Amino acid sequence: MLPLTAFLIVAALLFCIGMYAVLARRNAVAILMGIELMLNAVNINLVAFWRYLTPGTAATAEGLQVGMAGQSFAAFVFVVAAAEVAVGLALVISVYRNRRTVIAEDVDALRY
Amino acid sequence: MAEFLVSSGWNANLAQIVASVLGAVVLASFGLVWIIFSIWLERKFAGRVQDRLGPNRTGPYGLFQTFADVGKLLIKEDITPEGADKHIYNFAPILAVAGIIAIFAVIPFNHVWVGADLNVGVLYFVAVGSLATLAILLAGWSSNNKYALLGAFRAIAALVSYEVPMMLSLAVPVLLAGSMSMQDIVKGQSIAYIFVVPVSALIFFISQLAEVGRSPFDLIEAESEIIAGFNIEYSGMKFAMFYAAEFIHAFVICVLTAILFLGGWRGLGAGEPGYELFGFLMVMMKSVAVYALVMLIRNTLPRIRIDHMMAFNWKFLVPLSLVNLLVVMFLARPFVPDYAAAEAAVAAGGLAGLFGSIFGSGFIAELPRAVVLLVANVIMFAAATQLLHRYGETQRAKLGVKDVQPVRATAMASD
Amino acid sequence: MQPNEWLFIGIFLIVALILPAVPIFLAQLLNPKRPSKMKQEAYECGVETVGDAWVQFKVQYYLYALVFLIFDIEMLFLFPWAVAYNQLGLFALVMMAGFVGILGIALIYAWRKGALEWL
Amino acid sequence: MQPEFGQWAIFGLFTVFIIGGGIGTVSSRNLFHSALWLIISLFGVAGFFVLLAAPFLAAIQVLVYIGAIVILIIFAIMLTRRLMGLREAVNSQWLYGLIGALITFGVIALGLVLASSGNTPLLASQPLSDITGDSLRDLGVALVDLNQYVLPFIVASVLLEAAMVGAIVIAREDE
Repeated sequence: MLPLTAFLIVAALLFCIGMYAVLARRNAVAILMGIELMLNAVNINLVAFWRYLTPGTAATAEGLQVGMAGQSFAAFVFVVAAAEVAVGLALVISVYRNRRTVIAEDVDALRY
Repeated sequence: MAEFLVSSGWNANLAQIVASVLGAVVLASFGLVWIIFSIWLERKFAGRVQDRLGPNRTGPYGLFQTFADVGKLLIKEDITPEGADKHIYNFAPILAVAGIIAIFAVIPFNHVWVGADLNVGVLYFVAVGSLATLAILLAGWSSNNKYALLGAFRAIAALVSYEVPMMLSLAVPVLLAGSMSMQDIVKGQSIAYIFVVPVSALIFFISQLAEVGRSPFDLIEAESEIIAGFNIEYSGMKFAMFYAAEFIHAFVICVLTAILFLGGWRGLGAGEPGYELFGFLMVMMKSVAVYALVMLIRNTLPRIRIDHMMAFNWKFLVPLSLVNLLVVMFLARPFVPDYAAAEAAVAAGGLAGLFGSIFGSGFIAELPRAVVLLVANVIMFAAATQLLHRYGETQRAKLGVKDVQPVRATAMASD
Repeated sequence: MQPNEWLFIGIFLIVALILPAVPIFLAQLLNPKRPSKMKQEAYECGVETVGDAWVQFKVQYYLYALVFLIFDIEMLFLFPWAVAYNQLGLFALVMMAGFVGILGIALIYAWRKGALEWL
Repeated sequence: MQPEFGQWAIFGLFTVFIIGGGIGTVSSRNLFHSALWLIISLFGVAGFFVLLAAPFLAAIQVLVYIGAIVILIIFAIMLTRRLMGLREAVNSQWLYGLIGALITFGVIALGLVLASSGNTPLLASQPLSDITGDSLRDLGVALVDLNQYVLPFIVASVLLEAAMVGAIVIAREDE
């Protein structure tokens, strides 16, 4: 079986790539894509920890039951990612319509 | 297969891989070879519907027409438009076909012939189907053509919309069988689900028809409106690949309908151990029957407008499938079939024993649930059609059309 | 997990990608290649192309994809729930009905706001 | 052929997908290409989920991310396209960003390596438990179980509704 560390290192690398995109890209859509990468890295971690560190199986009436914390958390991360990207892109479209720009640092006024 | 290789001295893992590769090639080729036949079938059928003969020159009954077409396509010049994104442009038709063929991997042809009986089989084919959607997007974007891009966008908007009622109605057989594995869904159908939840089956069929882009939803290739759509810049074999993808997809939806709602390989004793081939024939017969329906619809119904198509989806199919899901959800729970009890009842004899010996104990176990759900479905169906009828009348009144009687078969006959 | 089944899926995906590439490759070998400037222009029914292919799209496309995304996420909860259906009690049923109901309300809102109209 | 080797090979393949796709995403000037690289990266993550015995999440990953989120992103790219010529893709602080990201990775990687080496490693190299039951069914039960995740589940549905309503209000044209 593969060691847990291998998965975690790949996830860390993916997280940092996403972080670079968030810090360095100018286009707001590209920044959102970076955030998606970061959320995916989180998901890898959650599922990897679930697979390796789930504390055993509990015998219940229906048979063996595996703790579902990791997978459930990953599911909620999916929800958050979807909500974030839906609203984020709507904001980008709205800003584009009003200001004719999608460059994140051009949108620096608190009001317009 | 793998056992045979191991017994002849191969490494177990290597044997496993070789067996998988061979199985994959056979299964995938089956899909591709089937197109050749289905294109011929489709043309013959269209010919009959339109009072023509269809292809009849090459070979007996024109059977070799498709081979001639393939030969022609092979020597067609393949034009890549200027400014196209070459790699993506070349990759899109491959992905279009691959995304559809990949569905074959989870289709159970009988109780042993299945590529991979995944425990997420149902989701797998929806997910893989979304790769085909992606192929349309790639083709439209990489062609560097306004019409291609426009066509791709409206195609995707339509495909994506119809995926919603498709998945909502798909949840119903999953819920009844208590599993997402295709094999388990077939095994749960002692009574085919079309007799249990006909509304779900109908929604699934309609939305799958839209996914394929078959008439009356063939706006993806609306020649008269947007000069073909996303594949406008494609020519030669690459264009043929999009076409092939459509044909396989049209057949795949029939197979899926047959498996999820018509009982798959079950029926008439098929699928019992020892009758594997009969089970396979059963799936194919059911699929071809559905395919005949698809062809009939294609050749008789006119294309509907895109705004009507979207409105039909979002304002009728999606609410209906939500209501359908809620109804099934609450009605099915008290009647979860108890197979063990039914078997005991059949063994005990009496009336249950009599019916059980005719239809099998699974039938007895599923009967109460089937009756309840069928009644609910009939009521829902009646209400939905009544709603549509009312809507049609108000729309006609709005347009000022007064005395339009629906065209009836009897009126046609009396002319 | 059934590792062998997923191995098969992986192999099958690769085969599914290779198979359609074969006829395209064959056609590449056999077909004539006489490119010309006229031939490679974007096809717009014979009219000269104006501007590049990037036309401005309506926001309507985005709204459809948005509603689809929300319903797609619903499947994430609906399918495991459907698999476990036979073991669930009334409470779980009511919870899922509430979930579906809330999304139904969202759909009605989108309908009222005209997000579902094709303009 | 050893099974160990096979696993590492598959792991390596998906790692190449994830990391290559990620680098492509952040480095492409053309946003459409960025989105396509993102698809490759997300596909690799789906492969990881299969390796980690969570095939349901893998299917959902393909369905939701590739089938919906990326399509949403591409639609947004098309909608906001007119003024994005081939200007610089990165801002003036990209170097700081790069250094920051590299340092973060260095720290995490160092921590992971330290945690997994030594006599009593914190991070196990073997799974504690084999997945024997149907983890999918357990997930379905867990999500609507009063003692487990029913509250987040309902909150998630409210969040989704809020996101949908908000996005429609923000993105609609005639305001």
